[in-house]
Amino acid sequence: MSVVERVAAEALIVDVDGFEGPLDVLLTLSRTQKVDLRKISVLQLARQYLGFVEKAKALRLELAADYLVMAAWLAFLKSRLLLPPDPTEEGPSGEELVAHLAFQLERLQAMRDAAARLMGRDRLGRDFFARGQAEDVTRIKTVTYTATLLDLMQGYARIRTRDEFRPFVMDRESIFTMEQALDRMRPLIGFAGTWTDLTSYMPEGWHSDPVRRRSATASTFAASLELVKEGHLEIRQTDTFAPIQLRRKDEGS
Amino acid sequence: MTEESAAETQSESLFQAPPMGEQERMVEAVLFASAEPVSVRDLEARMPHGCDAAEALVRLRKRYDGRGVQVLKVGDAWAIRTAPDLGFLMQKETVETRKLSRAAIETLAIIAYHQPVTRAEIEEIRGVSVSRGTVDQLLEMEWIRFGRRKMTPGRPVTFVVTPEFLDHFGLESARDLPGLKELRSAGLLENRLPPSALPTVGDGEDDDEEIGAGQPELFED
Amino acid sequence: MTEESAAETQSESLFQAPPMGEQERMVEAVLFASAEPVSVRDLEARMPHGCDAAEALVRLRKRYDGRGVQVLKVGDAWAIRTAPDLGFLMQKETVETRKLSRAAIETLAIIAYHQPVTRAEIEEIRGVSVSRGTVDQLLEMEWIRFGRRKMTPGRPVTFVVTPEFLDHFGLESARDLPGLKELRSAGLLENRLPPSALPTVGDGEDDDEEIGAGQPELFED
Repeated sequence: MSVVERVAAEALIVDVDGFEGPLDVLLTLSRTQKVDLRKISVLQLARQYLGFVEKAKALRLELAADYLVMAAWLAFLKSRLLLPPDPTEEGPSGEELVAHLAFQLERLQAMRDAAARLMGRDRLGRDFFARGQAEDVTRIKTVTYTATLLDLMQGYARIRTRDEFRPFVMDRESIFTMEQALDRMRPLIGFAGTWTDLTSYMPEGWHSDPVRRRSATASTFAASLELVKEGHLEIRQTDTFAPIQLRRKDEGS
Repeated sequence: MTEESAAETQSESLFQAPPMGEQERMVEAVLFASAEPVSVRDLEARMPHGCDAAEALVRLRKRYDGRGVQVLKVGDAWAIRTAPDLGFLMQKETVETRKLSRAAIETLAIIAYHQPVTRAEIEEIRGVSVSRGTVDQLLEMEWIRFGRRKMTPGRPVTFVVTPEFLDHFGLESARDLPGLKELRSAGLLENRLPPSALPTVGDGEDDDEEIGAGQPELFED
Repeated sequence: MTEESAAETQSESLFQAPPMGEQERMVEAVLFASAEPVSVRDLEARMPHGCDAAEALVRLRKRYDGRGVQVLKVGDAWAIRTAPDLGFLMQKETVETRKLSRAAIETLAIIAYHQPVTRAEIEEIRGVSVSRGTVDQLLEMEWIRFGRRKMTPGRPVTFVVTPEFLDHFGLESARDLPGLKELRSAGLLENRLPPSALPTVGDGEDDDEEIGAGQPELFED
């Protein structure tokens, strides 16, 4: 290792935290060769890098695993390049590996240059500016209501025949009201000394059909809240979607 | 003296104000980017030394004459604003059609069938009170209007349906509304009898029928 | 036939679009009023029926050529922005952008020039793993977003730059990135696979860098 190289390697080590991985170190080292990246001596670069790793070890600096993997690989590449090719060996040739490493370095350098050009562009909010006093689009929503003659007649029929007839459009057989739930629960809650699942208060025959089950669950829950509000009941749920449990609230407690 | 005046000229040219065209560009950019109107003084504080913001404003204002935006004086300051005739572009109108609520339909039906009818009468027929919002909505839609006051104690106002109502429902007059018998024969009413007694909840599968009867009020608005 | 065409002409004249000068004013007003770029489609949705916003934009852009504000194309949309040479007047409006780390800047450039690009490809180019914080920061700034998954094993997600990115850097499209053509012709934007013996990122112990494989789906659009 030449003096220049050693000085360079030491400078690198001081700044080892500032590197963005082994490729970054290689790119920095390659600059000491002062040649076009395509003409770089990979052999020399491998030596420089290994020197850098050695030096770091000597200084007891911890290098991340990535750096050591790269060192091992460069050592392998170095031996590949120095020894005459073994025709029986499989895999890419030393030249192919060198070409790809050179490509990687050149590409990384190109991306860095591109990044610098990008960041150096005129930028919104720094060099050029958007409208300071934007005018919002005001949304005007007009709601028009509509009804048909049929709606009207059915409505009237519903009122006039409420005591006699049931208008056939009213399909409410799958609705369990909160009043019904309250009526059902009031006599039962006296027995709920321990925490009991809400679903056990649901009426018979309302479990299987999903529409009816939904209605009954909602009304039973609403009725429970009402009873809690009235101070007859305590309610709890241990977690989101966990079963809801009820317990009688002892008077005066 | 000569030396001094020479120095003055030099410093003047050094700090010479940009040409008026440039000053106009500057004022344009500042008025555009500023979050609030900018006064002439503030403009000149931002612009290079020696600028005449007032003059640049006059020119800029002329340039925007008749354009989609205008340079306007707001109090003591200046701003760029949308031309008044293009204000419609800053609005987005959406029309949403909703079905009239059940309470409104029932109220409307009672008015149509019983007009002129007072609020108390409507409430008596419906069996529930009529909310002010419902009546207001129907008034606003111009489907009902106030009729003559009843000659009864308190002289209550009455409601009647409007020509707009007849027009919407395709009726010649409110008398053309079908009667109960016709409704029944048209199949709008079912002759099913309501359950004789209020069933107890949880009797099992028979509790299907009882709900229609006293129910609707729950859904009142 | 004659009747039909007569009817057509009539309906055409009924819904005739305003003259181009008016359309230009409208586009001008809408673009001035908005801080964000506005798409041609949005412009036409706001303008009267039959308008040709694209044509009006071409004219408007020409009109503002060399002025203090400019009409810029940003992706599929258009915006008015102050001329960059007048930025010095806008100290008051300057927004302090968060300083980006070197890793973030490089990652951003790689995404812009290589898009759509996977995390593995970014790591291959930089020779180091991409930290989650870096990607999160760029996502949060809305300069990048998730693109389509690659049709390669594992169907990895990709990253692309956003219209906000283009707006911020004053680019009409990602094709206008500086030096893009040169980089492409130099083969530096190719996704050349490494010969099998080369070490790849992630061989090491970089544990905190590993991004939950299933995570990106969360952000899928």
